[in-house]
Amino acid sequence: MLDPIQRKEMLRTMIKVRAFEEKLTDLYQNKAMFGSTHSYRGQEAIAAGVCAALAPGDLIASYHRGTGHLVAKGADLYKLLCECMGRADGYSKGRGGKMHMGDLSFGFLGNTGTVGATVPFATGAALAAQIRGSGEIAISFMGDGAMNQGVVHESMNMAGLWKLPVIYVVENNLYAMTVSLEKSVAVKHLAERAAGYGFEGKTIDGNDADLVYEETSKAADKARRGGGPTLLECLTYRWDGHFGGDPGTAYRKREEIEQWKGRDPIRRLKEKLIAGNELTEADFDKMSKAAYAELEEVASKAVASPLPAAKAEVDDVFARE
Amino acid sequence: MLDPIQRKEMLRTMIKVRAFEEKLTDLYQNKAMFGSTHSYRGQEAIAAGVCAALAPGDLIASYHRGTGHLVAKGADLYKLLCECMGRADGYSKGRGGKMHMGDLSFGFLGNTGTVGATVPFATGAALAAQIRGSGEIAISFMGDGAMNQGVVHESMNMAGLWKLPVIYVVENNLYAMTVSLEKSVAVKHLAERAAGYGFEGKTIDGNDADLVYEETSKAADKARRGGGPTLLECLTYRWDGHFGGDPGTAYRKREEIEQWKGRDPIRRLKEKLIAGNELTEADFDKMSKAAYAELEEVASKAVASPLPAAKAEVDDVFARE
Amino acid sequence: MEASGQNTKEMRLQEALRETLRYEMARDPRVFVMGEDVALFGGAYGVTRGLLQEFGEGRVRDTPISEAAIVGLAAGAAINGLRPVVEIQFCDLLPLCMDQLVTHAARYHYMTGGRISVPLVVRNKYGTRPGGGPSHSSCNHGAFIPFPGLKIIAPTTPADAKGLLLSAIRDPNPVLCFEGHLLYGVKGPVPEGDYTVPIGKAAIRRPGKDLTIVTCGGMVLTVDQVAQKLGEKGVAVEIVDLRSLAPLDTETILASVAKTKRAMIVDEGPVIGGLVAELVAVIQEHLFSDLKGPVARVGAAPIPPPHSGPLVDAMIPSVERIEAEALRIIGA
Amino acid sequence: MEASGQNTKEMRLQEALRETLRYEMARDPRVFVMGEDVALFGGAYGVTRGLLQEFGEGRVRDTPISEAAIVGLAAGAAINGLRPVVEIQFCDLLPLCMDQLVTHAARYHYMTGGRISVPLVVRNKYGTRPGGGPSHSSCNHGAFIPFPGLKIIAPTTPADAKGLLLSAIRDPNPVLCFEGHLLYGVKGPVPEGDYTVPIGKAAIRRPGKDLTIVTCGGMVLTVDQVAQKLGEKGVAVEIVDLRSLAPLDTETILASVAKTKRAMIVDEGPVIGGLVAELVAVIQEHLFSDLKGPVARVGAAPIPPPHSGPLVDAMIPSVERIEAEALRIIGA
Ligand SMILES: Cc1ncc(C[n+]2csc(CCOP(=O)(O)OP(=O)(O)O)c2C)c(N)n1
Ligand SMILES: Cc1ncc(C[n+]2csc(CCOP(=O)(O)OP(=O)(O)O)c2C)c(N)n1
Ligand SMILES: [Mg+2]
Ligand SMILES: [Mg+2]
Repeated sequence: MLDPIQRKEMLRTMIKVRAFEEKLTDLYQNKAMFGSTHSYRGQEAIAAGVCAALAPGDLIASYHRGTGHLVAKGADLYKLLCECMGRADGYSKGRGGKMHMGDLSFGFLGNTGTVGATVPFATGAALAAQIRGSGEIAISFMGDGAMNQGVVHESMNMAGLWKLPVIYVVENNLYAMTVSLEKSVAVKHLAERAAGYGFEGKTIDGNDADLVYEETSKAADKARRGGGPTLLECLTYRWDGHFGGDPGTAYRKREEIEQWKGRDPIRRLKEKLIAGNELTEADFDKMSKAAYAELEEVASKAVASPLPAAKAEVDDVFARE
Repeated sequence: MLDPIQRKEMLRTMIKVRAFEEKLTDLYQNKAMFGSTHSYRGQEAIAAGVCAALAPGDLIASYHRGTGHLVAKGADLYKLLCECMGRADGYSKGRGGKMHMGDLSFGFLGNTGTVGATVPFATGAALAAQIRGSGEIAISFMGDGAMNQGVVHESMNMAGLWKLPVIYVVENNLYAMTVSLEKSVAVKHLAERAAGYGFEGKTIDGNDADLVYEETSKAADKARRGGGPTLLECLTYRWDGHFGGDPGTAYRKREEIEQWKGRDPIRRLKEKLIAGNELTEADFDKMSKAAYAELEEVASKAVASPLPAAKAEVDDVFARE
Repeated sequence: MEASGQNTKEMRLQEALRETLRYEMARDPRVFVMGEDVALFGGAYGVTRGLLQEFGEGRVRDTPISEAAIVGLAAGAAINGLRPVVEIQFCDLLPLCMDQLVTHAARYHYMTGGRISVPLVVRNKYGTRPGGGPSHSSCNHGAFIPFPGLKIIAPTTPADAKGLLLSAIRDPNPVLCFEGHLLYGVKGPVPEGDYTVPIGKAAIRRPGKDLTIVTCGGMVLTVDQVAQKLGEKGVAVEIVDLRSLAPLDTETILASVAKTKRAMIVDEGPVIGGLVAELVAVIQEHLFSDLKGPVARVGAAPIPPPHSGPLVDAMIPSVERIEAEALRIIGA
Repeated sequence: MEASGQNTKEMRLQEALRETLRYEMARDPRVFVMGEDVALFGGAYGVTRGLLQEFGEGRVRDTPISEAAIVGLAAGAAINGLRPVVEIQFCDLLPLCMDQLVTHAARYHYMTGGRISVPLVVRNKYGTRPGGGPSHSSCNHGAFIPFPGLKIIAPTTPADAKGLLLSAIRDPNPVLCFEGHLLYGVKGPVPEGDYTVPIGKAAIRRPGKDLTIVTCGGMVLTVDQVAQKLGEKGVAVEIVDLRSLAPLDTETILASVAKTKRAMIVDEGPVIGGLVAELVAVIQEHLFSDLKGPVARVGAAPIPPPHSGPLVDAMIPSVERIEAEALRIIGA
């Protein structure tokens, strides 16, 4: 269990994650971005809880709904926002956009827009750690939909076979784009598949940051001790549509959306902390204001930042080293 | 349970399957073929037991170790042997060889040399049966190694999701080429993976033809009644090397090979029938002689048959219909 | 065949595709549709909207995110007598189902000695544009032509979208259909009723005597702007819209170049290898001595498709770039 | 660099590859090997034989039959600092890992703004021959050149096998290495010690003034026979062995053709699209006015690789077919 100060940090992270998503949505609606967004609102407890359990040298791989993971892992908000906006100062110099980044300086293996495609990357990074004996572990974030991609199956099998230090964090928000879980799989809990790969799978409440932290810590210890991978299926829900332009109501009932908004992961942790006399409403408001203020500042800087030059960077395709 | 006459037929099929494999090995050793063989010896109970449980309109898809399935499903031995030898009279006119054939006239969806590649074909054939309501079921034969191919995972998930009338027959002969099962998967029984797709998986003795027949019949009834797929993991062993040139001893212990030869599926059924006074040694010898004699005759005809003309058949790449 | 006196209706390319699917599904019970988000939602680009309601869950299926199995199951269903039309959400995902498509479905007819054919249509979207980025906005339509057994179409107009898709569904072979992201919304007259455009026939979009520009898909519209500007400068450009990338209509292409004696290939995709190089090779092979100069090629810069607008603009052939290149080879 | 006064040892190409892996694994602890049957068995073609015993299970791994994950995990390990060399048993299986290779590994350096690179080598065997058949004997080496971010090598001699593979392992980018099925057993002198051949440099295998034949891999040996026969007829053929398919050494190719003024491309793979078409396009682009005739291309017939001997013979360029075509364009 985290101590009060750490839990407040975790809360702060969740607020920051949400503030970032809301700012992105803003920018999208104001046509200040290229392409769209994949809002992480509603799933904040997973990114925050998982990253709170990691050591500095640990690695994460992300996916299309990835901005939350990056914020939680400690990305530079300015570089991140610039990339989302296709600016020259972005992590990828505007080449990748929000779905295509990577920077090992803060343990970020990368994300891509192809569902499931970074799962083998995280698994392979764990393989490198094992071969080298360097001790880091890798987190592979993915959506529920990724569980039906062939390469994810192949990767998990190899991870179980070789007891690789990787944790598969499946953010099950009940939908893959517009297709509901019942229309994607016939198994009740995705975590059950782990048995077929010879490692443990657990289905947990993904909106409880404390629980996500606890389970990630256990899995991380196990991985570091050579116990192999763990699959954590975190039940959650995305508050918004699949992407910026999608109201998300053509394939989801309003009641369902409201119900899940009632399970707000931020409010949950906040109330627990307040109940334990570890936080006051005032503290919370301060945290919030600070987070949103920071985003405002970063955003105004990003909005004023330059676009990349209109040139085909053919010389940057190959690494020179 | 099959009646005595049917069980004798099943035995006859197994003998025929083995006779065919031995003839192929002959021809390979006498350099009478292009390419190599993948001997099915030791696994005969699976092909014979499964096919004995099928209705005429049912379909099978096979793989590289496929000649046994074809013989059991009722392929024309001359066309089959010609194809293995790259002759013009072969099922594929010599274009495919033993790993690349297909002929719906006897319910054979086809095989290819890419591990796992026909699993979606069998699954899709079952989808067609479901959409059309035409009542046939599809058998997807595969080796244990195929269970680690992405497309097999994806296919099984869709079959479970849609309750497709398909049976996955996994011939677990403990090795994928030279890699043993323990070096390929961390799960004890491959059948356990079926749970992750929402259907039943069973691990059975694949050298017991009666049992294979029984389990296939049950699974077939279930599939016809709309109960969806079943995975039958049939434990077995290949007596010979992976392919013609491989003694199969560089990665397998001699004792292990001998042990499994002791579990000869043909002798097992034979002895059960004799014990039940449904067969005599004399009957068996007659069956054997007849089968081997037939192969001799077919082989001499195939050996004398023409090779395809040396022309690039560019006009046959596209179907004209 | 071609729209001869048929009544036409004005509609978007996206609607033309939808109408074609409706038309053929109503006519032929063997046709069914499958893909991610195609049923309840009606497809990521709305092409399959309404089909679920009209034809039911049996023939209009949402799938898990499993591209290889989507194509593989469709091939299996085709082998067993149906006529699947599957949607792959964008061409960047084709490598995920490439084995099923090029090694199995496309080779099946030949490799079974002609005993089995695989009537299968794989629809997909392509096109590099701002905001797409490295995994969502490729142009790999030209990369599939080396693989035998695959037919490839890329309609430009709503009418061709209908005619080519209808031909594709009725074709006994696997057909890969590339739909331009920016073309879905383009309107045009579409012949009603049973209208097919033969696969393997290109179209002359604009006649001209001075220079042949061979292109396809959305680039046809860009090239048309170039042709207009050049026309004003007294240069008559003939535009060949390929419509089919495999098989290629070399007859029409060569006839045009034999006349103009100058050829330029323009494509959204990379110029290296693939379609563009093939067109250059075919033309110089047959018309070397007639050509007044080398066959020019203008295409995407050899980089992954970037996210940011300015980078995309620099990657994809613009009216200006194409015009400049055209003037250069004309020697004007 | 090139073998200058280095001691050489006679060995098979297969051994040269093995020695290179041993050499670099001993020198660089980041290098490891992974693939189907590569450890205990030493590889389907014996290339990795003995590595397990010498370097242990950690760095020499047998894998399940999971091509996509083999390449994907290798890419992940490369991102995290290692230097994986994976074996894909034959090129027909590359479509199974194509997404990981071309959409992700190859684009990663560019798409991460240069922050991450993916030093990865994917070895694989190619070649159409009797008995291989439609899923086991393709020649798709030419089909990968349209994809940016991927380097591609195809050694012909044992010395090049060593020099190119060593360069590939040390290259910070993904490199696809095509090994000719029929070349594994071919012997030749191999420089000892630290010997690299730069990726992107072709080799002149035989000087000549009358005709340039550009080819690669096993076809170099076939073309050499043709050159000998033509030599006796007084036609001096210059043979350019590409060695690297991406990037292409256009400099060497163009210099040769500028001299001979006649060019012919010969390849085991399909002539349509891909490598062959690209070579034709590049040459006519730069040397149109110097050329005495169109660039000729001789390659595999556009059919799936068949199983039976006579069908294979008819598909793949033979000495006779290449010679006849050469004489035709020479006008002799
Ligand atoms: C391999 C692949 N197929 C299809 C798509 C199109 N697509 C983008 S996101 C998405 C749904 C992903 O669902 P899930 O994995 O549950 O993640 P979520 O969006 O719910 O967070 C789809 C189908 C894609 N990007 N990649
Ligand atoms: C996708 C793929 N990868 C690798 C190969 C090379 N290969 C041919 S058979 C084989 C082993 C197959 O093992 P299994 O599936 O258990 O079938 P078995 O040979 O044991 O009957 C391998 C690796 C292949 N043909 N296809
Ligand atoms: Mg989801
Ligand atoms: Mg096996």
